[in-house]
Amino acid sequence: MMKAPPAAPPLSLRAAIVNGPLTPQAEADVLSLVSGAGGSGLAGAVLRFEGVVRRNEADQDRGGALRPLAALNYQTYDPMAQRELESLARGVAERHGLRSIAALHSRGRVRVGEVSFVLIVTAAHRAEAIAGLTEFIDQMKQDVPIWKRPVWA
Amino acid sequence: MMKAPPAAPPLSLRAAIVNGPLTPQAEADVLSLVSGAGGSGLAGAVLRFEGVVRRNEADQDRGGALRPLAALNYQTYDPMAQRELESLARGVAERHGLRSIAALHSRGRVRVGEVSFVLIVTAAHRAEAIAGLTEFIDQMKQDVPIWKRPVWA
Amino acid sequence: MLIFGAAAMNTKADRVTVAVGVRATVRDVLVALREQHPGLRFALPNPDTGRLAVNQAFARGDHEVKAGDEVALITLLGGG
Amino acid sequence: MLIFGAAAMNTKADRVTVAVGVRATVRDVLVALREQHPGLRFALPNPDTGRLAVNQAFARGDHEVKAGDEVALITLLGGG
Repeated sequence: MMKAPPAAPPLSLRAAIVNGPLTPQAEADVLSLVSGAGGSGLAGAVLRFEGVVRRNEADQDRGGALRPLAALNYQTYDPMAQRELESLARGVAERHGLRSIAALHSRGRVRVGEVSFVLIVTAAHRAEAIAGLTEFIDQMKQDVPIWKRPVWA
Repeated sequence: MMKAPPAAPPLSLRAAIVNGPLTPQAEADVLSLVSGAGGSGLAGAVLRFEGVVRRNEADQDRGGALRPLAALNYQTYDPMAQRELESLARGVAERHGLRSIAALHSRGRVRVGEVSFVLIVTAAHRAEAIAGLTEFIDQMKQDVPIWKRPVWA
Repeated sequence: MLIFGAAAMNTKADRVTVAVGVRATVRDVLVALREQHPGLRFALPNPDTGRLAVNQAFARGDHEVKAGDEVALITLLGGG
Repeated sequence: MLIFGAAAMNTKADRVTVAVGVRATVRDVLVALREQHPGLRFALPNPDTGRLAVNQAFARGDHEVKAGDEVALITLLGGG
């Protein structure tokens, strides 16, 4: 008789595009995943990246010179953007053996100092978490149809 | 007359060793730094690493076989551990041009699934944040006098 | 065809019309787009490196576009 | 000398006494520790790679230890 393989650990994937800046409340509405993943003792590493709208942005119409910003207006191609986020999360989780990925991205206006992107990955060890997070962000900027339009100050 | 250099951005460094597991409350008591750093729009990247006690640990007395754990008991050499954390934070922040580093580590018993280590770095861009976070953790495991003693389940 | 980001801002429109023959491929559409909409060339320096989504999925250069397909120009992205 | 971690657990003590001559260096102390406390050799396979903190700071091998100094054996660490 063959031995049954060990029960596959549950892989948790969440991806969402939400209107406006990402607040702790908006995040909590979408996720309950981090505390769960940590609390079980299966994930030894929880890594969270937050992208914040910076106060200056290169202005392509002025040769790329930095210019003060009031906000960014994120335009998303729906529902493709959501689907690409999900498929990216699945691919990165599999390639790096992660336990979970949650990705949230803003749609619409996000002011300077506000959060437009949150990525949380959990893994057994930090090396996988760091590699997975890095690949997710690099790949998102290639493949997830989201554009930013500057709102100058 | 020489031009005055641009005002140096305030570099925020925090390092603390606290008794028991790191809870959101314990963290909030020590830090108010992340929201501050984000809100200004100077830091575009906020990266947060959380180390969680895993449910299994290699038992050196049994040839390194994995063994179920109840908790880890962190022993710190005080006050050297605190000083080494601070000096590491300063060095990493300077080498990577970070805007802030906050590091919290537990002392004493932390049960499986609880958090024993939190590191938060902020930087203008994600590359510096990721590189700084990685170097901090690698170096901490070399140079900060903290030991863990397993409490087996 | 749907356009986004800087392409849409510069054109002051969120879609443009591109005339192509029957059995046109994604690559044919990109060449025609560049010819028929010079104002979009800044976003599409070379048709070979341009990307289209057809029916909300990235499509290869040899993919054949059919009547009624939703076609979108995926210029340089800015997420994160 | 202060000891920590697995060294302290195995020895069932948080300090050990090491006898050294006057003007002993950090390296002399590590050699003497290995000879006088065989139970600690597992934590100190080679005196050349062992580290001591003297008065709460890492000290180099040629650092001279004085009477009254707080000396600690910094074995393999486990933070994080």
